[in-house]
Amino acid sequence: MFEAIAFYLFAFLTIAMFYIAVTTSQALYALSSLAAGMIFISAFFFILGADFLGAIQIVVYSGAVMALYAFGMMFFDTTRDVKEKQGNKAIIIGLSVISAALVVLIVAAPIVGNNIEALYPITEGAGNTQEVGMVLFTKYLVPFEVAAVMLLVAMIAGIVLAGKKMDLSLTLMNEAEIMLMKEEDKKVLS
Amino acid sequence: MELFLYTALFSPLVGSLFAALFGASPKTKIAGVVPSIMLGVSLLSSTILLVLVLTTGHTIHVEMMTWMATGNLYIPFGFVVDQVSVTMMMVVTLVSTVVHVYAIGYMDHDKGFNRFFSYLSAFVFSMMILVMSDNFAGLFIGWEGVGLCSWLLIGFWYHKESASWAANEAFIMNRIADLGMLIGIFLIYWNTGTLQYDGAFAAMANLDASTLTWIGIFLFVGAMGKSAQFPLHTWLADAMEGPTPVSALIHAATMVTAGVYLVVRANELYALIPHIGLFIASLGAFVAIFAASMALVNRDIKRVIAYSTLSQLGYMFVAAGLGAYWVALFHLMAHAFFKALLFLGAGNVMHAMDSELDPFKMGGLGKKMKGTMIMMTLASVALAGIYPFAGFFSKDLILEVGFVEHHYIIYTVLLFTAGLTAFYSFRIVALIFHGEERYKLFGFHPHEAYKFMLVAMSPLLVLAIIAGSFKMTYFDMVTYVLPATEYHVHNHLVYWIMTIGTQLFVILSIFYAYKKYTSRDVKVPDGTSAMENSFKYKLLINQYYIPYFYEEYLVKPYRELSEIFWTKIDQKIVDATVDGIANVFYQTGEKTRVMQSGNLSTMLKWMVAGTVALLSLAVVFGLAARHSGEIKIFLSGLGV
Amino acid sequence: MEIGLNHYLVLSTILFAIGLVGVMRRKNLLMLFFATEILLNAVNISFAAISHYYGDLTGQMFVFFVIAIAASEVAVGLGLLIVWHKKHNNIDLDNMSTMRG
Amino acid sequence: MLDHILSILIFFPALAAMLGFVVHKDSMRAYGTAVATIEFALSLWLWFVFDANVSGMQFMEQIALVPTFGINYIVGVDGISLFIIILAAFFTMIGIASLGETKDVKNMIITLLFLQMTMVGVFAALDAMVFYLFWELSLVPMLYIIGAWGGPLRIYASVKFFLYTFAGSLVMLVGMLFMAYFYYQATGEWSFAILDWYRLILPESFQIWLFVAFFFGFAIKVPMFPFHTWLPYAHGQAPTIGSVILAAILLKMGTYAFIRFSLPLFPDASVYFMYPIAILAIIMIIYTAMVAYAQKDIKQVVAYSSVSHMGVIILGTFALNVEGISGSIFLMIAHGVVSGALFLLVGVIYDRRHTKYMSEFGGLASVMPRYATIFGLMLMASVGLPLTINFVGEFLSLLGFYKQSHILTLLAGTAIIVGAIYMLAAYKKMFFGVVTKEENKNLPDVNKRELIALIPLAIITVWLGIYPKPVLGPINTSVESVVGLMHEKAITKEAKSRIPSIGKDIKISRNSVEEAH
Amino acid sequence: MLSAVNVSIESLNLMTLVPMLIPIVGALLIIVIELIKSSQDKSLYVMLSLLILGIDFAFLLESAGIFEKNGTVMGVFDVMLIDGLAILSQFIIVGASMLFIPLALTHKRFHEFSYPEFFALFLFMISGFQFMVATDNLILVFVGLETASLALYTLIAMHNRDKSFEAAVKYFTMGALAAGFFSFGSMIFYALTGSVEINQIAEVLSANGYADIGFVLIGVTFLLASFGFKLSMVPFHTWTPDVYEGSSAALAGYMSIVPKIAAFIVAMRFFEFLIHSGVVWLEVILYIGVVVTMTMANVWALVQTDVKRMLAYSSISHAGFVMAAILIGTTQSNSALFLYWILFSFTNLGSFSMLWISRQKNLPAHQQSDHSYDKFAGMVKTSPVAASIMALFMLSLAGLPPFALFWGKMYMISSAITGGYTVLALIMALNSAIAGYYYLKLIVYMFMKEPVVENNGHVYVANATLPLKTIIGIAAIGTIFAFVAVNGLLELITAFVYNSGY
Repeated sequence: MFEAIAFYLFAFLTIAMFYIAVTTSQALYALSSLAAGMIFISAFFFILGADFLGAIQIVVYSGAVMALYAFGMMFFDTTRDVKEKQGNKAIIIGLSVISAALVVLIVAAPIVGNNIEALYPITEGAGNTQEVGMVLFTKYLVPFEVAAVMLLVAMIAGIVLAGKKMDLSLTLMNEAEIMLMKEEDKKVLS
Repeated sequence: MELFLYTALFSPLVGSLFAALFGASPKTKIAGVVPSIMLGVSLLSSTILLVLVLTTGHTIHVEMMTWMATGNLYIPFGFVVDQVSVTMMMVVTLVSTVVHVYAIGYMDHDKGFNRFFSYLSAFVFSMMILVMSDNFAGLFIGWEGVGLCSWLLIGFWYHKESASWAANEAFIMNRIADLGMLIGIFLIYWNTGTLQYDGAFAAMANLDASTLTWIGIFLFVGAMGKSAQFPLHTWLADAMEGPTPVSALIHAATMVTAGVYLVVRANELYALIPHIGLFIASLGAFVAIFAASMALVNRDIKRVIAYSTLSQLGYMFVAAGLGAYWVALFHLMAHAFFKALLFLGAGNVMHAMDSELDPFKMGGLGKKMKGTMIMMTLASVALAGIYPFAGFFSKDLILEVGFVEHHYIIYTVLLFTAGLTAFYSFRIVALIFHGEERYKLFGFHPHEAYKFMLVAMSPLLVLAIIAGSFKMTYFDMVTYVLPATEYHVHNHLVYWIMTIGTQLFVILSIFYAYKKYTSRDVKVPDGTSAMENSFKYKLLINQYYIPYFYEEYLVKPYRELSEIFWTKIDQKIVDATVDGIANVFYQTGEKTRVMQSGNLSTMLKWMVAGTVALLSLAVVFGLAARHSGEIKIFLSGLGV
Repeated sequence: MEIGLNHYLVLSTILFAIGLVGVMRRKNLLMLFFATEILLNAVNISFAAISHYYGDLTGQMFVFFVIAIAASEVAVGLGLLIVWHKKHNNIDLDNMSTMRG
Repeated sequence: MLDHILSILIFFPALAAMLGFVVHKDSMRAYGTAVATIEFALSLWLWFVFDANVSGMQFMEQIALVPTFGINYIVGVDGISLFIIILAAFFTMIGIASLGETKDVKNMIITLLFLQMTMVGVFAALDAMVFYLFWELSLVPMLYIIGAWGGPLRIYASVKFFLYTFAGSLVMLVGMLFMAYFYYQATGEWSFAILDWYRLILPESFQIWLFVAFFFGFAIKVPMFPFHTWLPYAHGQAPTIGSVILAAILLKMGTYAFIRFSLPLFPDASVYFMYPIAILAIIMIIYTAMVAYAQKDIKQVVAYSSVSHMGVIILGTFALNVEGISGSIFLMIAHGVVSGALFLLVGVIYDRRHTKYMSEFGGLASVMPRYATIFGLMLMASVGLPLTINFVGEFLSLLGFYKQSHILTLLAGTAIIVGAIYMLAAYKKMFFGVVTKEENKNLPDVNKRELIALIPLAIITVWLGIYPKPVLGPINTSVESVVGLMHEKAITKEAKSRIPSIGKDIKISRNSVEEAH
Repeated sequence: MLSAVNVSIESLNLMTLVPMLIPIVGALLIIVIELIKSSQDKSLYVMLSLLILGIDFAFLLESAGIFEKNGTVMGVFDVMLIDGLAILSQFIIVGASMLFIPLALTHKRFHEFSYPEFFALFLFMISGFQFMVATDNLILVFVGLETASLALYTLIAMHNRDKSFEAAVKYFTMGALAAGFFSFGSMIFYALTGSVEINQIAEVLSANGYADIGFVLIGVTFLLASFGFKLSMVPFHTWTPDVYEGSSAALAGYMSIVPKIAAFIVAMRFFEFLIHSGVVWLEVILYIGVVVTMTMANVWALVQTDVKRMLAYSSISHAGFVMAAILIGTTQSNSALFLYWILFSFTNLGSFSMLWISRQKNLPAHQQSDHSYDKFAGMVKTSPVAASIMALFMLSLAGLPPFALFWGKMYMISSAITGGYTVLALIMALNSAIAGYYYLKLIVYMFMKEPVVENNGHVYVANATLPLKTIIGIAAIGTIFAFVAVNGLLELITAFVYNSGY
């Protein structure tokens, strides 16, 4: 019973939050409600016994990602009212309603595959984090490492893209200008 | 003997090529003399062959080389000199020699002198191939060859629009007939397996009647074109645009008789299908009177003679159609002589009158041109068939054939035509040589032709007079190969009544013509007289409106249809379809490229839309999955 | 009233649809990125739920990696936005249609 | 050397073209002429060593290309292809020799040499893929020639030419792949070798579909009505040399392919489609002849006349007997010579006046008598006068088809009438009458360079018209074996009766798709 | 309590990781070098990358040898899957990358090559793609995909001009949406089968006889949408032309080959079993998708005025063409896919490289884009060799024998015929004809038009350096003499594909 109440409560909250996040014209509202929605989602994780994920969700999303976005908002100065020209709303609403309806229609039907054997069963008695760690560092070792590479890539990408070096474009300058710049650069260095 | 055969055949070619060497250079006498000599050589060889055939009765058959050989088809260049072909050879070489010599004078002042002789000799060569070939394919070579030379010669004065038009008309009309001929040849090949005369005719005896009938019809269609039989006759009168020697040689003596020759050559075939023969005869009779009627009023000497030729060809076809092949051939020969003479005479007149052709503008020329007058008069007499001239023996014989074969209608028609023939011949003679000297009104200064031209014509004159006397010799000779049927009216009384009656009728016609056209009342018609406005006259002078009909209902529609085919169908439908298909793609691209608006939001919407579309399909299919059995059947029915 | 897997799936789908709405209607790129986060998060709920109901950890693994991916995307996405913003002083995607056709 | 003579014939021009990039452009004409002459000499040598009594392929060569998939470089020559190869070499030679003043003469000659490689390759190929390769490759040089040296609409014309043919041949490619698949099913091996395919007996329904697929490729190339509309544009816009080669050789690829592929591979389908195709051919003959009559541009007249004549060739091919097929092959050569010559002649006047409208001329016979004479000769050849080269072909083609249908042959025979109509009308417009235009009064007659090209053609026109045996003999030998093969392979009664049996013994090992299953 | 895990190192088959690790190590090496001594010339990095890729290629050869001997190898807890498909596609990925990387050595300076990070990211990207193809675990696929994609977005943006940012943002945003779709699709399959490994999914689904066909279809739909995005199937293709136009020509050429082959492999692994199990819907959808993609892309390419955009659409069309292989799903068709793609790599990289060497810094006067058709008008007059090579690539793309792509096309159409898809074969053939038009258009401009833009011909080789010319030469030789290699390739590919069970 508790589970049901919690589910419906958080379901309502997440839906509401995310709805606000995609409809409001205030960027700040959107960001806040997004962050709230993320936190509410972590609640589901806790309900579902995925404590580790719940923690990660809060830390990564509500912490890191939201911080990044907040920084971005400040940078872009989008705290003000954001004006968005809307084209044909009917298309948007139509498409999303249809897709939602269709998926819900099918998903609401019970899944038959209930007799599925768990490949990596949740072991009784062990904590969620432990279990996750176990699987993560055996079976999912390679993806984990690749994910590390991915984060590295993202980091390099972020640094490069946001870096000052991008301000001047060698692509657009002609050769003479580049040479000149190099000369000046050397002077500065020496 | 083969040597003579080849000499007879190829010396005109040598002459032609020789003249062709000078084709582009200014006039040189030699370009006329050498071909004439070569023709003389050819004539000589032909004569030797004639003598040989006459005396020994042997025929010569040679095969020079293979022409086409594929599958079962085998066509050689083979030549045969038998009684029939040697007759034709004689006629051809003789008349052409005369014409060549004559033309040296006639074409004296023409820029295209050299070219002319080249063409003329080439024509003779083609004609020789036509008559000497031993198979239908070879015949066809000659057949088309003479067509080509005729085209060249009719259009000889190509700067004249009418001449080139007439040349093309002649060629195309002949082509129509040639198609018939070609089909006939195909039929012969596929039914007999060969195109050699001897083989093919031997095999024909075993063929069923309908096949033979078709063969007969198609071959005759070919003959109709070349011999200008109705309805393919219009080209002949227009062909008079060519130089007069050409008319004499091609359009009187030789080429136009090729049709008759073909029928005679194929006598074994036509003997098997008498109903076609009767048709040929009937058509011949019709053409005889039809052409004669047009000759009555025409105001162009050459055209009158051309119609006369047409009419006489009709006679020949009557004879050939009725099975009297030797008679046809005999008339062909006789006709060649006097008709060529007539034409050459007309040529002299034209020469004298600066190419004026309207006899009403002449009159009284006899004083200036005695020689010509005599020759033309005699030729006309021969044409009219007065005893003892050649025409009497050959033409009256045809009347007899008609009578003996009990085709009285044909007989009557021919008899009447004989009268008309006499009338129009002497109408011309009278208008040209007698009566008032109307030419003075028009400022002409007529003069007689060169002597040598007259001399050159004289052999023809002689033959026109005496050819009839060879009748029996000739009969003996050709009946080696042709059915030897004597046509005699057995009842002497009837015979005499007929002969004398005919003679009288003809003479009366002559006198009437003479009387009517030597009178002082003859004026240059100016379109005002009652006669000129009568329907009959208009009908005749307009050639029964047949050329008009052809122009309006065949030529014009053809031209217009061509135009429609090109502009409407080819461009607007066929090509436009192709371009249209290409355009559909291009336009689709142009219309739908807005999908790529460059706006990210639109792109995302497209992506979602695509997913939603797939989802809808998935749901439809998912729902339908319950009926999957039926659906599979349906889809496999679609072939997916 | 037992909360079954289907409840979570429906919820997840609804959230996903909301994310789609956001993706389609947002013109401000930053806020568009919010919507893509919603998409991923919506799926995460399902994964966790399935994992829970099957008693299988794979779903949780997937969620883990999705979170990592989302975080990386944010970094790169923001980097791109910053460059764009530096040059154009806006992040409105309607201004971003020099290439078309 | 003899073992590789075909490969040498194919690749020598291409190699020479490569080397030609180095040659200075002033000497290019001489270089091109020399190369083409050598090539022509080689082709004559091929004729000399060719054994006319052998009906099969000679000088076969085989090199594995993609053996896994059954694609091999196989070339060979028989009586059917021999003369077209010679003709191709010949026309390239006189084409280059008589090339008028053009821009970028170097590019032109290099392109022509490449074109020659593809032409020879098409006719020598005995592997369907190699055939297809050269077939498609031949489009490129032609595209360039039309597109770069053509008239005002050249780009439209060249692209249309390329795409139209390309589309058709892709359908043909599908057909070939199908054929190979059937062969694979029957034997368990992939093969694109035509001689292997000959041994395959297909059920009639398969034959019909494959025939249709091949037909698209061939019919567009020929071009058959209603796929012919690219041709007038291509001809109308192409430079003289382009038109000459297009008309003389490239069009023949289609008709040649009919004989090489469609007939022996699908005898039953050939019989099945005989009448429809004959009707198309007749439409081609009459309709295009009438369209030709309506033209104002002399080159278009000749172009449409090509289509008309190709109709006769098609008709002869689908006579399905030795006479007809031999005739159609001969007519291919004949038409090549004559239409090539006609295009050269049109080029002569175009070089002088830069117009092709007949109304611009008139009375040329007196200004340019030699020109008029040669034109007249070619015109007469074109209308099929006996003792010219065309007549032999037309006569045999029509004769052959007469066996199949009387009435259709009668209709087709109108070719000799309608052909005469447009040709004579055109000749009259150009050459007869009086010279009215001032520009025409002093036109120079044909010069030596042009005569180099025209005289040999005139000689061939007459020579082969009088004595076709040297060419007709080898053709006949090979055609007999083709017809024999068809008769042997035919399944349906109808086909057996339509295709005559040849007395000679022809052995084919029967591989049928059904047997394999 | 959890029990300790005992794994022997041998059973992990760490060898399977080596080809992916090499680029990663290489990338790290580059970063380290940059740390130690910055502002090195780009040629150092280019050659370093080339060497690393060369080593990688050598190891791939090694794995190929192992595959020939032992067949498919699973490694590292069965996450890695080294089968013929993986090896072949890695060959393409690494090979194409080796052809790409020297293109950085342009005559003119472009922004991205001034970064050592460019090369590091490039190598990371390669390893990402390698992971993507060498596994059947959707998680690893996803992570590999994102690694590669994120690097790629950055590489595009690093070209540093407006269009490239725009391109990167568009690509990125749509990529994010596609990632959402991917995870949603995976979720559905996970819900259905409790697994994210394709083998397992296939087993479970066939075990219960596709009882939940509705769910399967939903899952397929979302996965199709995400692969459709990667493979630029219509209507998920909209990014392609813009991104190609925005990025440098060299990278565009690269993008038309490498990311797609990776996506193809995953699609092949995933859809093949579905099609074989008779999911008719998928067959129908793929059929429609293939036909629409081929045709519409061709149709849009017809109307382009910029050569690069035209090539973009053309590569969409080619991708649609190749997608047919997955629809047909026979060994022959799958082999055809590889054959086609290898030959396509040469040709397409060649043609984009030709654009690359003619790249100018500033737009020519009166022109809207870098490579408008007008720019190439009359090219044969000023630089005939370049024009001929470009024409060669165009003809090859159009499928003219004997040039490279013809063999691929031919084999592909043949596989359609063999697989019973006759109508599809015809549509493919006719699409090649439509495509002929726009390839021809460029040839027409180059060879038959008079120059519109004033230039002295230098513009066509503005960027040319020896390395670039070498690459183009290799591509040209590969294109011309493909027929020599086709047999060997075909044997190899067929053996690999067949032994991998496809």
